[in-house]
Amino acid sequence: MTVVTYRQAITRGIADALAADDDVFLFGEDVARAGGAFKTTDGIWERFGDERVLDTPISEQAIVGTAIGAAIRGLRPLAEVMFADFAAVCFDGIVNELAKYRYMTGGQVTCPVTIHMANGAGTGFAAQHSQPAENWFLNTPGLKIVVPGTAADAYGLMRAAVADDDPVLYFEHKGLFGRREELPDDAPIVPLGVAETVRAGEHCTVVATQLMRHRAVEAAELLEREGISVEVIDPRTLVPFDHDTVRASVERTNRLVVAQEGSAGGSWGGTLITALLQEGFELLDAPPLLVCSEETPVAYAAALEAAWLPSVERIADGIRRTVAY
Amino acid sequence: MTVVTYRQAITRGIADALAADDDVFLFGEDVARAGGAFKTTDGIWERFGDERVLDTPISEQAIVGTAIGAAIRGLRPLAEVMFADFAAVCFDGIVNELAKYRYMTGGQVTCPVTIHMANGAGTGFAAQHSQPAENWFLNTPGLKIVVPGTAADAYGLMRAAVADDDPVLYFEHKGLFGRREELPDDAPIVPLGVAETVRAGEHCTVVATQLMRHRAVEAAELLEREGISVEVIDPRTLVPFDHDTVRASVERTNRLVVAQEGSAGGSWGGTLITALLQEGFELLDAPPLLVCSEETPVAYAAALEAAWLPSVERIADGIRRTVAY
Amino acid sequence: MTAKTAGGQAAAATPPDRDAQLEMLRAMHEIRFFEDACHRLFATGAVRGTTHLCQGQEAVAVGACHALRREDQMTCTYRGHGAVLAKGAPLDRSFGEILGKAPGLCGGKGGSMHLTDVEAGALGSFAIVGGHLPVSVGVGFAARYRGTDEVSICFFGDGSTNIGAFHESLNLAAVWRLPVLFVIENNLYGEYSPLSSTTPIEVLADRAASYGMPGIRIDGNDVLEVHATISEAAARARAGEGPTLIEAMTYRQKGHSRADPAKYRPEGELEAWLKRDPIVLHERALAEAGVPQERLDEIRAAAEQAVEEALERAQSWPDPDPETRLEHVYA
Amino acid sequence: MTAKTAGGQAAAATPPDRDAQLEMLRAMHEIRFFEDACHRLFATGAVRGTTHLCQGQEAVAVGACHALRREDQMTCTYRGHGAVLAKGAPLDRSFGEILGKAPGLCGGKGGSMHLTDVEAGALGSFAIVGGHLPVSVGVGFAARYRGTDEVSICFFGDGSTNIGAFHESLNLAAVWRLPVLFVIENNLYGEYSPLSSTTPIEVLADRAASYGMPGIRIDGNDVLEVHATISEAAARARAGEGPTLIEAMTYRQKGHSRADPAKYRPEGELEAWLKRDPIVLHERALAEAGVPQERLDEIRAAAEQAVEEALERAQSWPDPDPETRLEHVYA
Ligand SMILES: Cc1ncc(C[n+]2csc(CCOP(=O)(O)OP(=O)(O)O)c2C)c(N)n1
Ligand SMILES: Cc1ncc(C[n+]2csc(CCOP(=O)(O)OP(=O)(O)O)c2C)c(N)n1
Ligand SMILES: [Mg+2]
Ligand SMILES: [Mg+2]
Repeated sequence: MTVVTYRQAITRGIADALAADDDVFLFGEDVARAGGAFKTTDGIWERFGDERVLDTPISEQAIVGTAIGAAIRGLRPLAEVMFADFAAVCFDGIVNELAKYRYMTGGQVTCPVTIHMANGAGTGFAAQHSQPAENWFLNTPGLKIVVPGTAADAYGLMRAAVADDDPVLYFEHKGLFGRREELPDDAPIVPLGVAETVRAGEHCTVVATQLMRHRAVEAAELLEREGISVEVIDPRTLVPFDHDTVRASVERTNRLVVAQEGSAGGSWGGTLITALLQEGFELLDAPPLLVCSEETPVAYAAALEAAWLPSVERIADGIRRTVAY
Repeated sequence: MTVVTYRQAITRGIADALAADDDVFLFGEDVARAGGAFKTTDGIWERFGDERVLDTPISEQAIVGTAIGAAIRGLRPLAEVMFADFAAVCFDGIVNELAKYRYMTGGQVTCPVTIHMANGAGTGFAAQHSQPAENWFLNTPGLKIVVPGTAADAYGLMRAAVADDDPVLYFEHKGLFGRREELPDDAPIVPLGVAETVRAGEHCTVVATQLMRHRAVEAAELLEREGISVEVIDPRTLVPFDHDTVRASVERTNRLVVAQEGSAGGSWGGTLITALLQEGFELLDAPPLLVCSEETPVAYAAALEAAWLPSVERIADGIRRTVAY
Repeated sequence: MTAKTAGGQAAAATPPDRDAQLEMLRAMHEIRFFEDACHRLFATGAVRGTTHLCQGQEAVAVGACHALRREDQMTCTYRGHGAVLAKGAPLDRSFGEILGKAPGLCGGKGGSMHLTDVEAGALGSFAIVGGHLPVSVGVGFAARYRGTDEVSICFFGDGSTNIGAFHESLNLAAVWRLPVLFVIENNLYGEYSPLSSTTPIEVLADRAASYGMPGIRIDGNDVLEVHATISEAAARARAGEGPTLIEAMTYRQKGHSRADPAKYRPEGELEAWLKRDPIVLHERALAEAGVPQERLDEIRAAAEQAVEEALERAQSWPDPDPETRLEHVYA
Repeated sequence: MTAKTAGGQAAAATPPDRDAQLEMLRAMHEIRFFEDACHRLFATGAVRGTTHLCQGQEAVAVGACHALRREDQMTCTYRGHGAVLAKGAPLDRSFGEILGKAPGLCGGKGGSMHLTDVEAGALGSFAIVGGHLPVSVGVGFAARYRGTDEVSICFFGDGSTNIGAFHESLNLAAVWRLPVLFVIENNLYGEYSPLSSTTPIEVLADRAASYGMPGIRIDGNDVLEVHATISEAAARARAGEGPTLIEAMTYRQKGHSRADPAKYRPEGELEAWLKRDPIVLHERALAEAGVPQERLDEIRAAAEQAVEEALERAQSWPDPDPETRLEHVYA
């Protein structure tokens, strides 16, 4: 058991994935010699060498396509797209080629590609470097999407992503890189599609990922002092989504709040609420609430950016209103 | 009053937009001499000439960027991206530049860009040419999104889109090109953000766009014979969304079904349901239902593709269950 | 017509022997008959969706694929029937896919634009212009990573050289010196637009200079010239000398897609190219080299029959079970 | 060091007079002091987010923008402070934006990577590599469409020449013969990677050949050479002769961004380039041309003072009202 940062957990996940399977290789812009723009691949090149760890030109379309081509020929590419916002530049490769290749060929190929990218706001990077880009991909069947919020999940989901036979988009949150946590030396693989119940509670179920997961826990602690008992669930994987865990929780609490970074339109929070309602309408004693960002891009100035991200107080307030309903 | 096809209504909208304002120009792949891959720009080049109607190379990134650059310098670019699926190739230009440019500059620029593109399944074009691509853009504030389902809306929304000072993504549905309809010679501009109540009813509100709008109407007619009275609303614009009309309807019917082409994840249907619930939970006497496509890409073979698109029967069935709830 | 614009000076490959040359004739005939049959199927509305045919361009796919090994890997476009067949996909299952039948190559999920036969090394047909170029780079990467001497070949059109993915793919393949052959089938048009209206230069092979790789323009209607060029480029690729850009000049004799009557052609253009029909040219060369006319006729007739029988077989096959629509989204 | 790889034979422009040369010196000093101040602000954590500085590259922005007119239009990258200032943005509001203040150029919404001053013709700084190249094409298009003789200039880095948007933009600008100047600031690195590790050719100006446009490599640390080259290219553009690709060789004296200590530099490289510091070179040239040292010192001191005062002013400004976050999403 050692204390590591979220960033180091990612690095360890990548290293262990490379060590576990010779078919895994890592590539992207400045991932090799420089150890990654966020230092998430620090030391990997030194350990695994030029053949398995490669710097690329600034060519995200080529990166994604190369991953696909290598994958269908038996390799397990682990590609880095530095900021998740840059997934826009290679969006075609991800949604039109990677996601559909297996289906269009009637199952002739598998695409065990992992693309990891840094996500999210709160660090002053402004509109083009701060988006919760996971929401761009929700309407594209064929992709799996993971959103680790802790060091253990960052590690365990990286291992699961690389070992998975389907394309996995792995979003790491920039605001969590420095978070420290204990991580056992033999940290487990975290299976895709299994939520974690972070905190048990009776009055309300709160579902949140990444930065919002931690704020939800803080909100829950705050509310505990007010006598409100909150269950916090981190789905960890958005596709496939662990509906069973959320549903089982709502069966007990009869209330659902989703705390989400990013605006409401086309989001995973809205998707979850809609899905839950299809079968679980009667479970709810109050309207399911989506606490999320306003419908604006992310601004640069600290105060503006801070207001965009749901705060602990806003989450707590949403829970209060839901419980009081 | 003449009878025109949906396709011809688009063409007329484009022609009138060009005639109304010299700052409007039309460009894209094969839009000029060839009159467009779908013939939606037939005769436009002959009428407005080389300077205002331009063929481009196969370079969607350049197309979108050129539209942005021309827009901030005072023009009103009307760009064609042939199949909406190709928006993936220029996704960065749309979501990172076009949508955010005004915001990032603190309002120094406006981007009156319209991008029109052919959308949707049902015509045997397979996975890479059939997507309901409007759902890719819902989580990107700064864009407006229109989805005409009739000739009158195709015309009127084209005019509104081009005249609007914000970026508008205009999706025309491939399955409707041949639909014939009366269109007055002085057909009105259809303002953005105003839904149409296609059909009044008492027992259930059905919201649907494009192909599904027509299927919803068929389902409503079918159910009328069973004594179920269905109100059908076509929002016509997804962003901004006319929540008032939907809400007012649900206030009377107390039931909501969304019939949607495309899978549930990150979709406009899920977004609508979630939004309605935030304030209108008590209005509902039954769970809001999302009738939509399964979580797969679009297959080629007729039977497989047909099963992907919600049928009249599936929509009717959803309404029946909702009303019977 | 060969003009080597850079590099391209590897040792001359041994030319294909007589049998191999006859085999190429057969292959071109099969593609021609296959495409003619598709034309009928779509023109009569027997099949929905769209199709993009390659009559007139057969020598590129056949010359190239016959210069390669079965274990070499190929990607191509929506106009890929010829390439997929040349690489070895069966006629009947190819028809079957276009007809949307269960035993079709992709079980009916792909259709005309996505013919794929991984067993034959036909890794996929892509319908997004430029979409497969980076994929072909990855295929080349995998070959080197795994220490095989497979070559990755990638067919695409002249118009596709203007899209961003073209640039990124050639650049990356060149930096990493990967065994990838980029083959432009320059048929003078991208859809309805002549190249000159979309592209500021004439010789697309010259774009190789931006990547420091050899760029060669050849007569794409001369199957032996294609064969020789690809053989050389493949040898260089296998030797670790990196990618090559090959521009094969050719002509599509039909419209861009099912709906296109190709009215934009200047007068006489089609006729001139029909005189340079790759099958006609190859037959003439074989006749001049002493192959008796009956032998040539036999090959043609056999090809026609094979195609007809394959089509009949495919038409008799069942549609896919609707339940299969839920398969193959995930592994 | 000028090497014209194609075209580029327009008439020689009149060189800037003494006053204009001194004005360029002042402008370079201001940028240098501005960037040094930014370095301090970020290094001490006084500002969040990140920043990309251009010390050592001032001659490109200044030589280019001073060869243009105020009504010419410019787009640039996240490393764009120099370009935006050279185009005429005020020092204080530029600082204000980086500090996230309400009177900042973008009201605090953009920050260091998005400095924009439309009034000055600084149309935008873009943080997605390649994102603004197609925008610059549209700006050139609008100039022609509206019948002005404005020129669109676009600055970007060496590494950016490997991204798809570069290819599409140059191609389209060339087909349409638009008045666009594409200026590569070749500072030898894209982030931490030397150009040779990502790019298979050495002279990036050679890529112009793919678009049939002139490509010119120049000494980007010689402000007068930059000025002369841009003047010529702009004259061609205004005359309807189309775009030009200019590769200005230069060097960034700091790391890639706030966090980068630039350890990847080979020994002696920085020192060699510091000797070719564009300000030092220009001062020397002016001194040799007879400008007294005191005059040069005065200019430097005045620039330093202007920057300091601007920073102080900007620091005194209020933060934006949080309510403004909801403005400017739509028109
Ligand atoms: C990204 C993208 N843009 C546009 C299209 C529509 N489209 C299909 S084929 C084609 C022309 C391609 O021309 P070329 O590369 O010369 O190939 P050819 O069809 O002549 O074989 C176009 C524009 C597409 N499929 N993908
Ligand atoms: C599409 C995209 N990919 C990657 C990045 C991350 N990135 C920011 S700057 C940079 C290097 C750019 O190098 P160059 O073009 O030479 O410009 P320089 O920074 O040297 O001025 C990279 C890779 C980005 N901003 N956008
Ligand atoms: Mg072509
Ligand atoms: Mg650089």
